[in-house]
Amino acid sequence: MLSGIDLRMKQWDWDYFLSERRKVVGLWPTGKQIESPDSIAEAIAYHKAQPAWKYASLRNEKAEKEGRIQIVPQVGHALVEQTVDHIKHSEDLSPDRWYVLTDTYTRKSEYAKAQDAVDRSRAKGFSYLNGYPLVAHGVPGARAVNEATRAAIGTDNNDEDARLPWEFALAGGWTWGTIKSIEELIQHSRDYPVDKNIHNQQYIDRLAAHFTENGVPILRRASANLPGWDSLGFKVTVALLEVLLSAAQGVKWIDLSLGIGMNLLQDVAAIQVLRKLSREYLDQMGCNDVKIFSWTYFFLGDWPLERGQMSGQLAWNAAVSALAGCNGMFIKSPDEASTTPTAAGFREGLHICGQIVRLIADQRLPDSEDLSLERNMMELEVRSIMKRVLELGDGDFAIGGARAILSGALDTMFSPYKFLKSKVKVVRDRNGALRYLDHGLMPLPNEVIEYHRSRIAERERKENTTAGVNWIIREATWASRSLAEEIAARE
Amino acid sequence: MLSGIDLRMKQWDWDYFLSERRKVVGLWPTGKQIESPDSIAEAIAYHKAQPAWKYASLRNEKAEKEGRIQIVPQVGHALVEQTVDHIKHSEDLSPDRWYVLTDTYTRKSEYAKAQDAVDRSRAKGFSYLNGYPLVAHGVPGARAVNEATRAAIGTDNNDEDARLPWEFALAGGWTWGTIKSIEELIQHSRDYPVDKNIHNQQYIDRLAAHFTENGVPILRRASANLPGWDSLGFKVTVALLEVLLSAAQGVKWIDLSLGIGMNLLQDVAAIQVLRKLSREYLDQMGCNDVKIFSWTYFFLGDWPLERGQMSGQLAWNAAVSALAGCNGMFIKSPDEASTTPTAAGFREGLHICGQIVRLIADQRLPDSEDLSLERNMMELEVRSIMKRVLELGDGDFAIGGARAILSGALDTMFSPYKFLKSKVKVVRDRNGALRYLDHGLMPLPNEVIEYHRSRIAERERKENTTAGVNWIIREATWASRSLAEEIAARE
Amino acid sequence: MNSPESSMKQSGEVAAARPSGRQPVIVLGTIGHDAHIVGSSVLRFAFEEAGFRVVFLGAVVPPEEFISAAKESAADAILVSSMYGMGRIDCADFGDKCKEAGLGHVKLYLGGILVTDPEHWPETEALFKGYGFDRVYPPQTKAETAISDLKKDLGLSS
Amino acid sequence: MNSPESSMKQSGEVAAARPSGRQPVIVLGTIGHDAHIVGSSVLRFAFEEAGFRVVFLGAVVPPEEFISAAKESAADAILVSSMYGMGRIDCADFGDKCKEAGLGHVKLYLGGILVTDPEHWPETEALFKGYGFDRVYPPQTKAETAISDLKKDLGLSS
Ligand code: B12
Ligand code: B12
Repeated sequence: MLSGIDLRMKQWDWDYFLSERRKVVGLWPTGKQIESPDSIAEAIAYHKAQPAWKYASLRNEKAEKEGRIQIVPQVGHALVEQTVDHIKHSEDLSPDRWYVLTDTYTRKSEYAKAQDAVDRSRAKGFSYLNGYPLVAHGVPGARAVNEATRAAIGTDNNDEDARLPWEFALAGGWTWGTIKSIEELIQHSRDYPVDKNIHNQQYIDRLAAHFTENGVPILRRASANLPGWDSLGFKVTVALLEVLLSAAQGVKWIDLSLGIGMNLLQDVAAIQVLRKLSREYLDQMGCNDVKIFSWTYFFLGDWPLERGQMSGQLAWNAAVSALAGCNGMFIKSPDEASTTPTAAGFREGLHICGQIVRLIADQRLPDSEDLSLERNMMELEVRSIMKRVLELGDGDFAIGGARAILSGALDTMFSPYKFLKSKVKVVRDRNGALRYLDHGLMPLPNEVIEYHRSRIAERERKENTTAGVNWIIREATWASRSLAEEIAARE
Repeated sequence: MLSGIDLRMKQWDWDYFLSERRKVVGLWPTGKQIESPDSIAEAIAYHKAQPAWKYASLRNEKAEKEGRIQIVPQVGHALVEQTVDHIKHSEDLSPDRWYVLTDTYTRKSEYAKAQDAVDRSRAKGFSYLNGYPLVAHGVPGARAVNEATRAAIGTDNNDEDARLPWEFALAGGWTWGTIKSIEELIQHSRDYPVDKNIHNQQYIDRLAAHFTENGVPILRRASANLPGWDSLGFKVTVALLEVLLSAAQGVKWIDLSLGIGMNLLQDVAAIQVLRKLSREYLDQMGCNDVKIFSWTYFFLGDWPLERGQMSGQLAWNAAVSALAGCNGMFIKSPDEASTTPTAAGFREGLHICGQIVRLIADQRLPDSEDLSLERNMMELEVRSIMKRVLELGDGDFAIGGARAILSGALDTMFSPYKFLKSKVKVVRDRNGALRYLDHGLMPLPNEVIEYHRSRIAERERKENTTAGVNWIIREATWASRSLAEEIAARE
Repeated sequence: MNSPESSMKQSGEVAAARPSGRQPVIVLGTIGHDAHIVGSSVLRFAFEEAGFRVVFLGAVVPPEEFISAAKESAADAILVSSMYGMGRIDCADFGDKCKEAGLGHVKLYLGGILVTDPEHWPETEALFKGYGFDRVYPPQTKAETAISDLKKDLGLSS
Repeated sequence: MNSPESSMKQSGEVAAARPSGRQPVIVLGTIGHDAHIVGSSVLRFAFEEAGFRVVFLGAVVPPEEFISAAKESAADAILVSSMYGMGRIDCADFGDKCKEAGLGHVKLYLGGILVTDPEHWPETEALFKGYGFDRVYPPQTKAETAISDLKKDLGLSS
């Protein structure tokens, strides 16, 4: 659905931003803390007083120079104290950043409900929320979380309208956060207008760019946090579009992060293609000064309940990330399949992944024919979709992106979004790489379609079955099934 | 040291074997159970009544056909019941084999002390021994262990004289076990004669071959269970020699197992080189009918105490094994750094490694220039040492192998064996691959020496230090150091 | 397995009515703001295969929509999925709402990842049973379990 | 770090005597049938660097050899490593043997992986202290810890 607002991929006027901002800070009473026109300058001053290691952007640059791989755990509970305790529990393991997830009410702009859940959490002594209510706790809360650690704090609040939470994040000294201009609705929404969502993200980009212009290098993370069953080429395209949209607002530091699919070669290919094409498209836009970094986000699919299996899966995600030579990884914890992650859980996650990083160190997956074939196919795929997006947008990626989502040029299997075609079907091949069984209306070159088909056919021959929805359903629990039960069923 | 016995790489006369056997069964009272000349035929009959899945050899063949990677945990406590309980605890996870470690007294032929410790263990209710006393519990014990599981049971008893324990293993229906004709003294001995040790292993090979000739396909595992800090080329050479010595006695089923060094490329190269050269040398010997399988043995170096780090390291070892496409892996447990593995520990190890195998499935490290360079260098190294061994043995690998150990043609860093030169120094390069800093008296081609040097030089440049004993000492605890302490020291 | 050609998120075609008796009907979806649609999709296919008619509401479904869909379809059961941890709030009065809407006879099943903090399962189960659910399932319950329970509860098997 | 050119398993060269006072001497090795030599090798280099004279016996060392080496070298301390789990048996009368040999004044340290079954550390420590060791260390104790303890025990630092 489109709301029909005027959407273009060009930098907002600062005055337009400020006029929008006046509406945003009025969305909830804590907005008063930042409603004065001076509040932005005050926030910039707070940032400037922070040491270099509080900046995710500068950490990226330093780690890249040192060839060190960064590790980022996640956190987010209803109360500031709970969130701070969780962070402190792993401070000695020195994660590079903390990734603060906000709760669902804050994500859905239901700030009153979030406040109510905070009150109940305080009364009951546990967390009623699945994340940190950034708006409810306002600037003091955000600063308290920020000052609890040497790590760079960032936010993942990115549902339909994440403008107010982002105001608090930046006012609180947080130096980075996620972009979800294209993917957001596909992930979390039922019927929000897609142009409005992109517009909301432009607001955040513009704000981040303003900080950056004023000497505070804010980093935006193009996430492609899409489900682990999605095609990698699709994810790369989504991330690439998000990179361009942010850069157009003046954002200068961007993480290219990619949700792992768990086939080593395909994941490495995707990371390489995303980096190559991001650089190319950015340069073409004249954004040679935008700095990009490669990151992974651990598999967003089914995780096993059994702790040993879980450890194995965490380690494999870390190994793929390290062998890909990325700058960092957003990890998960052994609690992934059962609860909102605990402090102890993330400590264990940091140990598992930290050991993998230590052991792999400078080892990289060497280039090979197989890898280059995978990369070439994905590059063809992404270029072809990007071309269609541009056509759909009459030369503009913003409105083109919006229309691509609605027309099926960008499409995927599992989504709550009513206006997505959801005609695509993706299955795993015999190596676990993700392949289009049905590419729906996505404009893929024939060569790519054939390539995917041939890989599916290999598995069909090996297993002597026919690919279909039954594969998809089975693969939905492929990684999480209990090994013991699987063995019992086999025997 | 040499005892001067007549040692040749040719198959023993069965009569000679039987004359030796009369001495062996007299080494300890339980030997009475098998002293009758009919006992071998009776054991063969017991074996023949077993289903195919009790044979490690046939499991290998089946798994290779199915492209399935086997997983083998370890076990061994003072009492039969303890050992059986441990095995049963993971029966639902269906390991392919169990690897039964015997205790040190049994390994050292101190059967009286082993019996005493069994009595004390029974009295106190825990295990006084670091393994299963195969001789003390005799045939009934071995059969009870064997019948407790669907897995194929095998033994790792291989110290200086493992002849009597092996008699019980085979009489008990165990279908496989380790060869350590070359490496044994380097690993565990202070001053045993090297020719006698090889002679003892020939006894075992001859016995296994006899079973095989009579329709019971016993599998021998060429282990190269050498420390994780050793050169991979050295390990490959040791394993290759052991393969040839066993084949010469008539053994037909052999695992080529290799202790992982934890650099993916180097480990994969080593596995490939070992397989290629084993086939080549076996065929040259006319042993085209000897079947070989590739296996890994998890890193025999320092393991971390911290459980998360431990899980990560287990997973990485499993990942290397799976990416190498080997037929199976001998795993470790999260207890590795702290105690004799517990039943719960190995259950967790099976889960961690089983999940890795599931996720990696058919994924393999593709061939590449880097991999082929590593492989070529290693092949040059192994061929060159093998040539020297043959020269030293005047055309015979048995006596040549013995002399190679004494003359420094086969040499390594850390060994209790007094007569080993121990002039070699091995360090890790910047990728964690193992490189000769000093190759001592080993006959390496110049090209290989230069290759190793250049890789060391890369790390020297990167770290701005000079390679030396200080590197070796630091690397002795490289993998096991606490991440938290390491970070504290860095900051 | 029947493999509907429809998209993965809309309701599938009605499976052929079973020879004897009325085909049992379930309403299925993920409640509240919860966007997790994969688990419910798995359930949907499994229930269809087991002979149920499934009214699949997808994800991000307000409680009211479950109720109206159940009324319209004369459903035998409502299966609610809650994955994102806010079930404690989303489901608090679901049973009452159903009763008010005259759906007291409809079986109410709930599954997913119901709470945010690690909790002893019997406590979680009791909490949600208190909210009016007939059966409450821990994380990663298999579709088969719910199918066999529902057949029992509807008197379709013993 | 001094890097002896000797092989990794034989005893290193005597480090230059410290300017003031007699250079402290330790005897070091892995006891019984225990073949694990890496840990003791690490200790050896660290103690040499810290200014000790180290009589390094390697691995697979009978208790008697520790004692005779300590006598010969007039050692200040004997450091025993036991990794393979048989320490309970190998070390049972080590303290007594040392006393009998007139080495009652020599500090006895023990470290490694002392028991086969998981055990509460204080129990393990008490067990081996009962066997006559002055200090008993849990798995993966760092050389620095033992060096600083020994300096204290020998009155070389406070
Ligand atoms: C994939 C995923 C996502 C995807 C969803 C994509 C999509 N289109 O569905 C995306 C990225 C969008 C996402 C977003 C979020 N997620 Co999420 N997500 C997951 C993940 C990794 C897998 C879920 C999944 O699909 N599993 C595969 C399916 C087949 O299994 P299943 O859902 O468990 O369903 C099976 C059974 O449980 C059962 N079942 C399910 N429901 C019911 C109901 C009944 C009646 C019965 C009988 C059975 C039953 O049937 C299925 C078949 O066996 C889980 C963690 C995990 N479990 O591994 C987290 C997880 C569910 N997510 C979580 C959270 C917090 C979020 C976010 C708030 C934050 C974020 N991470 O961005 C947002 C929330 C969005 C929103 N508004 O809901 C948390 C919830 C924590 C909690 N309960 O306290 C989890 C547990 C991760 C974690 N530990 O932090 N997520
Ligand atoms: C490498 C290794 C081997 C190699 C040894 C090679 C060699 N030349 O030394 C080989 C393959 C030969 C081997 C053989 C065996 N091993 Co082994 N081995 C290991 C392993 C994996 C690493 C040990 C090591 O070298 N670590 C690195 C060094 C630097 O660390 P460290 O030894 O812990 O020493 C440090 C500290 O502990 C401390 N320290 C040590 N001693 C002392 C003493 C004092 C006074 C002080 C202050 C400090 C101190 O100083 C060091 C520096 O910090 C361990 C498991 C682990 N820990 O990860 C198993 C382990 C020690 N082995 C074990 C066993 C059972 C065996 C075998 C019986 C069976 C087998 N696996 O084949 C044989 C026994 C042989 C024999 N007769 O002793 C068990 C012992 C179980 C127990 N205690 O109950 C272990 C724990 C593995 C396990 N969990 O099963 N092993």
